Amino acid sequence: MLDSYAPAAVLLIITVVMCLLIVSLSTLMGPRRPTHRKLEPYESGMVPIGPAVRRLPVRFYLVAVLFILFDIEVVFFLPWAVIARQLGLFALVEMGIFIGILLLGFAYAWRKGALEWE
Amino acid sequence: MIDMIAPQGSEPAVTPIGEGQNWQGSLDELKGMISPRALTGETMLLNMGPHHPSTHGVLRLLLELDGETIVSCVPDVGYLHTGIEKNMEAKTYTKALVMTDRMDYLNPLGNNLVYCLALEKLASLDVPERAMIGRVILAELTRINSHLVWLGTHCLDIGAMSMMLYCFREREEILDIFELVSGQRMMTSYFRPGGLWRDLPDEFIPTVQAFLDHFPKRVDDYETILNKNPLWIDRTQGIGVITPEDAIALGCTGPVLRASGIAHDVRKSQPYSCYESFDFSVITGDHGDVYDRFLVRVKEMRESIKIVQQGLKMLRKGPFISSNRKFVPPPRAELGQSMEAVIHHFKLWTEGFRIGKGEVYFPTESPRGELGCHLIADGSTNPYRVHFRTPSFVHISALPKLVEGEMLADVVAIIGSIDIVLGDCDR
Amino acid sequence: MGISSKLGNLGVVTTSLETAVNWGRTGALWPLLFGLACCAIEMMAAQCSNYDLSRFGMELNRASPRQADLIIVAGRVTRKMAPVIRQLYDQMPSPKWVLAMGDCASCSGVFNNYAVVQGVDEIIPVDVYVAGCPPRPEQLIHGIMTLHEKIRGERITDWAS
Amino acid sequence: MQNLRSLGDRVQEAFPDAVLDTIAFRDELTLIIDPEKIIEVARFCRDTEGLEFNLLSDLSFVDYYPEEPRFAVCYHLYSIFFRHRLRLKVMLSGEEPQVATVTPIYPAANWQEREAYDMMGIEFIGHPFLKRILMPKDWEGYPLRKDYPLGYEQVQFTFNFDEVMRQKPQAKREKNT
Repeated sequence: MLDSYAPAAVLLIITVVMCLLIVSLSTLMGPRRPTHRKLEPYESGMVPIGPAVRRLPVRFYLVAVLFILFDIEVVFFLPWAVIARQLGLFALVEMGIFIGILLLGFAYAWRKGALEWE
Repeated sequence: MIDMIAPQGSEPAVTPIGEGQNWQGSLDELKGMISPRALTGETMLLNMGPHHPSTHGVLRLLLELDGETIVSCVPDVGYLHTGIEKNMEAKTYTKALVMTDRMDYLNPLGNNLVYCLALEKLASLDVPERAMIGRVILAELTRINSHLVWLGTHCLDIGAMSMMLYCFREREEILDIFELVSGQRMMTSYFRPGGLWRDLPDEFIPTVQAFLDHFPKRVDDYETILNKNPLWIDRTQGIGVITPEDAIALGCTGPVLRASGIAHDVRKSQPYSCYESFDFSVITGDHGDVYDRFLVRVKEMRESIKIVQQGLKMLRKGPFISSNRKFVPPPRAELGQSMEAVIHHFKLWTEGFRIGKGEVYFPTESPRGELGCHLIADGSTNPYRVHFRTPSFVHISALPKLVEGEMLADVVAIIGSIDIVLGDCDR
Repeated sequence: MGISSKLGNLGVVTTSLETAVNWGRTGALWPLLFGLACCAIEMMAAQCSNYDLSRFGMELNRASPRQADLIIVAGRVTRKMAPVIRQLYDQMPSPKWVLAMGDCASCSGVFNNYAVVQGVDEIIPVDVYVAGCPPRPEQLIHGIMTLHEKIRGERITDWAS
Repeated sequence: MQNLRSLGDRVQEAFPDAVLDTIAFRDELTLIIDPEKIIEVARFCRDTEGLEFNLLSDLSFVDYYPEEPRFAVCYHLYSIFFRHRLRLKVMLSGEEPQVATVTPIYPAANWQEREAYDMMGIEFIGHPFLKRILMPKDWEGYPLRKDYPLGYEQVQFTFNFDEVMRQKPQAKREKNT
């Protein structure tokens, strides 16, 4: 049974080897010429103002969390969508409930104004 | 020699704002312009600097950001200041014309036009009919050319990538017309004091007519793509609003002022170079936001097509340059026959012509706004002082009022909508 | 450090490696999105549909110097802009080339005054100069072709010292 | 030209001592104004009924080097409603050219006055942010003055390569830093 996974395994190995090869060769072989100006953060050609690490407003965190939430939701669709036809009506209803709950969450966030920037 | 100005690894010779470790200390010179919250680090100071994909050239905005909204904005220009006005003082009148091409490089014929008109007004030099109409046709074609580059880059900044390719495809046809007429695509220097450098070739009318036949359909395509496009409307409507009073107080002119509802167009209010014999309407918007400025400029392209169409009909055979030998070199053929022609030819090409004492300010309508030339002559062969009133310089000075309170992503749309060219701004 | 110091000169191996690496580099030279003045408009025209720089793998104008290999200085370089260009050049990763587009970048062309640096080679080392004010898109493409030939001729000791 | 002259006379009556001279040349009217009174005249031109010069279209500055009132600042005013144009000219002395700023009346003048300061060293008293705008921050001298050299550089050939290299501004700056 396992041999049906052989091509996937070969592909996995090749990609891992290729990536390691590329990254390691360039770090080992490549010449290092660090200069103060090259290591400076790029700010449209000017000398950067202020420290690179700054206090960010909390709204960015809110947007990020909402994105992760609905992104994971989409991840659950993928395996279901692959075999949705064989699973028949039962799986469809179940996934419908799953989406409904998350839509409720989305409506709540919208009503609460989490999506507005101010 | 290469590392003369800043050898590898050392600081740049000229220290820009914000240099050194205690960056709070180095900002004391911006005292009045940024809010004190920036010094305590509460709001973030960001350089939307000279090298930025969407500043349409080398404009630097020092933005003070509270999250995504902009608290204050300090534009810093001068990164393309090439001292054109000082250089023109060192050249004769005809040679100085070449410098005007490089000022507003999206509207080279417009710059030539304003310099030549100021000079002709100062020296009260007559311009024949054919030259005036030829100038109007080519000035309107430059307006379409400049609006196409504006539309292409404005849409590219907001995300409509394909518009750039459409607009530059049409622009190539206009550049072919300029090349047909003057031999150069952009820096034509085709208008000379007294008229045109050479006569309009015979193929001029059919080529421009061919362009005029299929261009209106292209403008319809642009309008169908953008006018009712919900994405475009969300990104441009209600953003960067400027009231008519603020627009006048800040000196905005051209499409920026007309989009706020004031019908001020120098071609209509103070007609020059026989614009009064053309009939076209002045387009105005009513909200003064980015969307209205877009509509005003696209409709202006249609008006320019109408003007060029009428110009083609009015074009007659005739002299293309004034016959006043004091200012205009005689044609080559005449040199064989008359002695005076040789004298004029020799004097004009070696020393150039002289204009008596006088001071003139001549406004014209460039695609960006009112482009004026303040020319002062003191009787010598070089212009004593040339000062250009350029619309981009004034519109960037009005930028802080447009941008404060908007989101960071909208700054890109607003810069695109006021259609600035940094060569025009810094001269 | 570097290949040649480790492997030494293996004759056919290093030369074929050179041609392979050089060929790879000319395949997709990503220019830095860096337009100063009038030549930038001609550079845009060269990248759009009529003259299409994308045929040479150059359609992606990278805005940040970290991901660019080639900096096309398109326009006049002023005294105020000189340190910025030096900073951008220093912040580009090592295999980098400079193409001075137009008379203003090559020798400041028409502007010989206080405000303009007389040629960008006073600030950064230039590989190819393209004449013209502004150069036609075909001239720019010809300049890029000469840059490709220059890259193909580079030896391994030039960049992997 | 006639109604322009009548405008000039109206300003003359309102400020008899401020308007020093009127020049009509090529259907343009220039009023030479006394530097101390420029704010009142500008406010008068903008707010009175028949004039309404609401757009300051251009503020240009001139250096008449050998003559004594060396600097001149010209305010080109334009009335959008009445469609006429006027130039107010202020002559300033050579040693310390100073004039009051018109930014409170015409905010458009803010940057153009900064450019006048940057290019010719004309001080504008009361300007909110009078700093250099076009030249680098640490530039010495005012480029558009008549006695400022053009900065013309000879063409470098092989025979004069070194001495032209020595005169380059960067070389001078490297020497004294």
